[in-house]
Amino acid sequence: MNDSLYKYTLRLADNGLILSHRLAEYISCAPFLEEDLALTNTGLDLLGQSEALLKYAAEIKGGVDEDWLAFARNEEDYFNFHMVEYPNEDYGYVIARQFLIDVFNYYNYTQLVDSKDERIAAVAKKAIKEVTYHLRRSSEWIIRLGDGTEESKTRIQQCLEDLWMYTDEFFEVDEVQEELHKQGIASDLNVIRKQWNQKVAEVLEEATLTKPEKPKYSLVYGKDGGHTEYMGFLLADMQYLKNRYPEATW
Amino acid sequence: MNDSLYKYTLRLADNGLILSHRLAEYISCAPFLEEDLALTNTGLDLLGQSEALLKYAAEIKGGVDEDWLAFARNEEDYFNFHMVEYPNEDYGYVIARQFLIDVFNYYNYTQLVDSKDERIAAVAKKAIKEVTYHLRRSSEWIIRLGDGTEESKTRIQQCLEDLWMYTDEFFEVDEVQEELHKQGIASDLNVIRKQWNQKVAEVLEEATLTKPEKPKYSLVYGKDGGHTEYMGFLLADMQYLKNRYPEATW
Amino acid sequence: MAYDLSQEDPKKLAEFQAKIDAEIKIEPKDWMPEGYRQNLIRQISQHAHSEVIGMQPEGNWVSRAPSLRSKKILMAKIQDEGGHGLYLYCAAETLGVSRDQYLQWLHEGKAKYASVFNYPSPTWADMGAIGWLVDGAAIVNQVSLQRTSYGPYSRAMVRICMEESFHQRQGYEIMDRMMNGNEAQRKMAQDSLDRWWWPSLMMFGPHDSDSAHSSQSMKWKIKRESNDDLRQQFIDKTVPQAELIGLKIPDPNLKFNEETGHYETSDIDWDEFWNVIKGNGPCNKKRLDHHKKAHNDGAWVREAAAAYGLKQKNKLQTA
Amino acid sequence: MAYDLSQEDPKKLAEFQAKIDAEIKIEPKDWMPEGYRQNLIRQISQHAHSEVIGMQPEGNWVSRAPSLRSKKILMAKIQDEGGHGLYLYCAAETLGVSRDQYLQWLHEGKAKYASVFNYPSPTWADMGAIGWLVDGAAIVNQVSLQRTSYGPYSRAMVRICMEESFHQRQGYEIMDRMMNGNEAQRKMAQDSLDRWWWPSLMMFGPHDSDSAHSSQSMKWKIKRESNDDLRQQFIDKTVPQAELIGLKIPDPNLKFNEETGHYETSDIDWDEFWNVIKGNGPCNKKRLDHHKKAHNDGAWVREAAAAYGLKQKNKLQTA
Repeated sequence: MNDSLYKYTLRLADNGLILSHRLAEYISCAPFLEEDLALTNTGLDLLGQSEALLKYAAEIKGGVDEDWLAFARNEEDYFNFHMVEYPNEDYGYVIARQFLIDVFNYYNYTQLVDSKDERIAAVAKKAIKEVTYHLRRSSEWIIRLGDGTEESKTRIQQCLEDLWMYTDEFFEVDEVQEELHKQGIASDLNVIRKQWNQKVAEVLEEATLTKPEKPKYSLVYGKDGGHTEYMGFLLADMQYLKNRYPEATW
Repeated sequence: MNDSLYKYTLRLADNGLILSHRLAEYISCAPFLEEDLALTNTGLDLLGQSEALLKYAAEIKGGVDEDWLAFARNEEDYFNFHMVEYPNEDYGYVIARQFLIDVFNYYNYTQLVDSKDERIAAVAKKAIKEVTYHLRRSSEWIIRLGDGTEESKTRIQQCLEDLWMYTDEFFEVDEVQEELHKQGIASDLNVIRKQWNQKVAEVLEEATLTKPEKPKYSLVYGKDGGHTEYMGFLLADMQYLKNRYPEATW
Repeated sequence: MAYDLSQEDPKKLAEFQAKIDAEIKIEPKDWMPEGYRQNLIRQISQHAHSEVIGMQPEGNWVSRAPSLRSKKILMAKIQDEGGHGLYLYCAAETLGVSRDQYLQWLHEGKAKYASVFNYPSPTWADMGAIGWLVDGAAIVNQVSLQRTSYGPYSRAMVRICMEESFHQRQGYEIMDRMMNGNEAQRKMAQDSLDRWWWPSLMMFGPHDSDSAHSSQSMKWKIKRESNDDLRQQFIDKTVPQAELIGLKIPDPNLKFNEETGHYETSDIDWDEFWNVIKGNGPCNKKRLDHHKKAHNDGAWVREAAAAYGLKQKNKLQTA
Repeated sequence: MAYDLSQEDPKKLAEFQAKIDAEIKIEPKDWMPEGYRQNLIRQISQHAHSEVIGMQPEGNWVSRAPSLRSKKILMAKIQDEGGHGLYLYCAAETLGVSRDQYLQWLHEGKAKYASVFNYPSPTWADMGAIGWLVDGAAIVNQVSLQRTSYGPYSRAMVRICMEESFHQRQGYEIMDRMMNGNEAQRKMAQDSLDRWWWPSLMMFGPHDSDSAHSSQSMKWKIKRESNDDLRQQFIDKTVPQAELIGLKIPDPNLKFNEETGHYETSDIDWDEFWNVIKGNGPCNKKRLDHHKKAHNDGAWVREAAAAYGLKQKNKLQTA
């Protein structure tokens, strides 16, 4: 098995899988109906991207299917960013989390459209349209909340401050990333870091918000299977039926 | 197997099992350290009572042990009150839930001390000391909050209003209860209802709180395996390791 | 609350009734008796609230959906229901009442939603039962409402019916798969049918004889078929579907009447029916509290959007 | 921050040092140099905060404890730690600072807690590793502190040590059972040791050479043994325990030195050590936010208890 390609594909897949799970949990909780539908839509897009990538990872690994990967792995075998594990404390966290990820997804898929790996490139080609829309939507909301009322400015600023420490992981380059980048399969995270910083700065400026500084915060990131304490409880729900009836199909 | 005795024993056991679980979840969240320890103590008492009753139920059923009963049953095979499933929304709900249950436990165990079933009587003899203390403690808190500040009065009144609908189930008499009561094994819920109403009225009066009226609210109660939607998520956590590693011992 | 028609201008009333009898749709701008407007305000807003509150019992399982496919289908289904809610709120607003006002009435307990959603969804099989039975009953109702006399409501029904039948098939498919699964899945599916069968029959409302609104709204063709007829259609369609996949309808008196060609069932437990309608079902409080909490927690977001919108408008005007 | 002893009255300082050298306990009422008081204020409050914050990583698994027995043991253990926190807050208050003030310093980031609790507890095996290693390291430290010169702190240590050893045995038992369990349990136990080994060595603090407080507090016998000695004691005790149940210490350079009779290890990753101390560990923010939230959410309860207490007192006086 190509371990690096397997892990890299799961890193992309698990971000979509876990973030779409958080968005699914938020169904019927949004500030108004139209936004509830829009967030569910984003969740469906991410789940679709994730399913395609999980299918590919299952083929690379062999002997398992995408449902096994989605619902049966041990916690340390999931490779999503810590950011997507953060709970839906309130709408400010949901949209700030979304925005910080959307900016990354946009630049990451923009590069992956040209990935030497056709399967990843194919997913990127479909995803780029979706994440472009996601980015426009969440940027608009950051601007509305930043430049809306005193209360919304204070709250969204605090959400960005609280989530900022999770952004460092987006750009961590390790041997897996490097190896696959050299082969033209993976994206160049250093380029993306600059683009990301620039885009975020633009939006925050228009939103009249200040850009938090970025403490390096964790020793083991989700990309290497070291998760936050939120993950275990998320998996307890997500894996419940698979754990309880391992052989059943639904 | 004596179905009625099995079900009646589980009704007593599961109230302790699920309420102690909610108290365990509240560890490190109480308003101050002494109260955190006191609530954990209550949880330990209830878990101890539950374990003894689960052991007995396992013997009645045969072929299983108390851990299987605690961690492996289907949701509809748990027979606890809906009241104990209510989440720890804040301290007001935790202590109001505790008070309404403590009053019931006190009068219920007072009768069960004389149960014709020695195992149940033995549990009651041990439990009566514990639940007497629980009742004194939670009554004092209802009085402190009722007659404390304007804010605490309003909040604890609302908690009692919200939880009141769950009290009806305490006194529901069905064939199981009737059959075992006739055999001198189970308690007389009609007597307990009067004692409960009287004690609750006393405490609420001293707390300068008003007694909510009591809508009959559910069609299928926990006592018959029909649970609130909180139960599934509670079991997803509680059963996680048992579901994932069914054969493992810990 | 029947409106006193005698107050209405008899000439206009006659013209209005003529249009109804001639199957001409009544549009928002047209004249209508106050009773007609109030009847629709109550019915369309209740329908809209039902679609939105109906997102909760299914949202209860979306985080525990057992496969990627079933998770996608359930998320898309709940999203559709929210979309139906939007169509219906728009239709309801054409009667001169704002969505905020409708939501306020809901929160004050002055407006209702379909009381079938006051039952809990404790197992995954309920995602099957809700799709197959609850959406199934809703479809029978909504197909009939496609011919309702009020234009916006009728058009909303046409759009909703297209998506709704899709949901029913998905629900039935979950039950079918479970009945072909292991012992635990079959038991879970049958248990779910046992819990949802009677509540879905109750969705059609009381017998016509004791339905407060029925006769007047039949006269105004808001309602095109009686509660009992619609219920019978649903029963006749659904019983064979259950038997096809090995599910047993929880009614010992259920039998097929050769002459009438209809299934006969025991009567509904009307005590339970009125008890849940009055607010004493298992989840009445939870559903409404959840909706209120989401609405109240979101106030700061709505206010910000409004404030931002105003700033942009002012900028445009002064630019 | 070393206090300028030259400001102190030399005669009193000499008497004070003589008592220390003669192993006579210093009591709250006794004279003490300001540096001694401040040193203890920092150390005892940090110790108290650590016991309370330490409830969180274990509280993380109490709702997923896999057996009735392990759930009871874990609940009782966390309760003990809370009780230790109480002893220590009382000892710390004898230095003239209230618990509220200590909590405020914690919330403002002016006071610390043991940074080992800034590591996450992602698996049940961590309940074993935390009991066996983290409590194990704490015991080595606290046994030594039983002979600390400040009376209240020493007495608190004696009580805590009795309960703490019990916790270590429970933690080791969890690891032992898992190493005798299935493949997944063995892997989970080894993975947990791999994550907690170095953080537990870090609990003893920096090498004495670069420990800001060490020398002065040794002179005042607040601290009776050096960081490195205590660490060595812990290593020598713990390595054989690991090997006994088939666990492998995650240190390729670990070897037993026959002459010295001590195990030698690789050096600690001091970058990680200072990084986590500075606040950049995985759970620094989560632990503190959790503690602040519980404290702030409980304000209304504390205020009510105080208000009620006042009313009762007034009633007594006027009665």
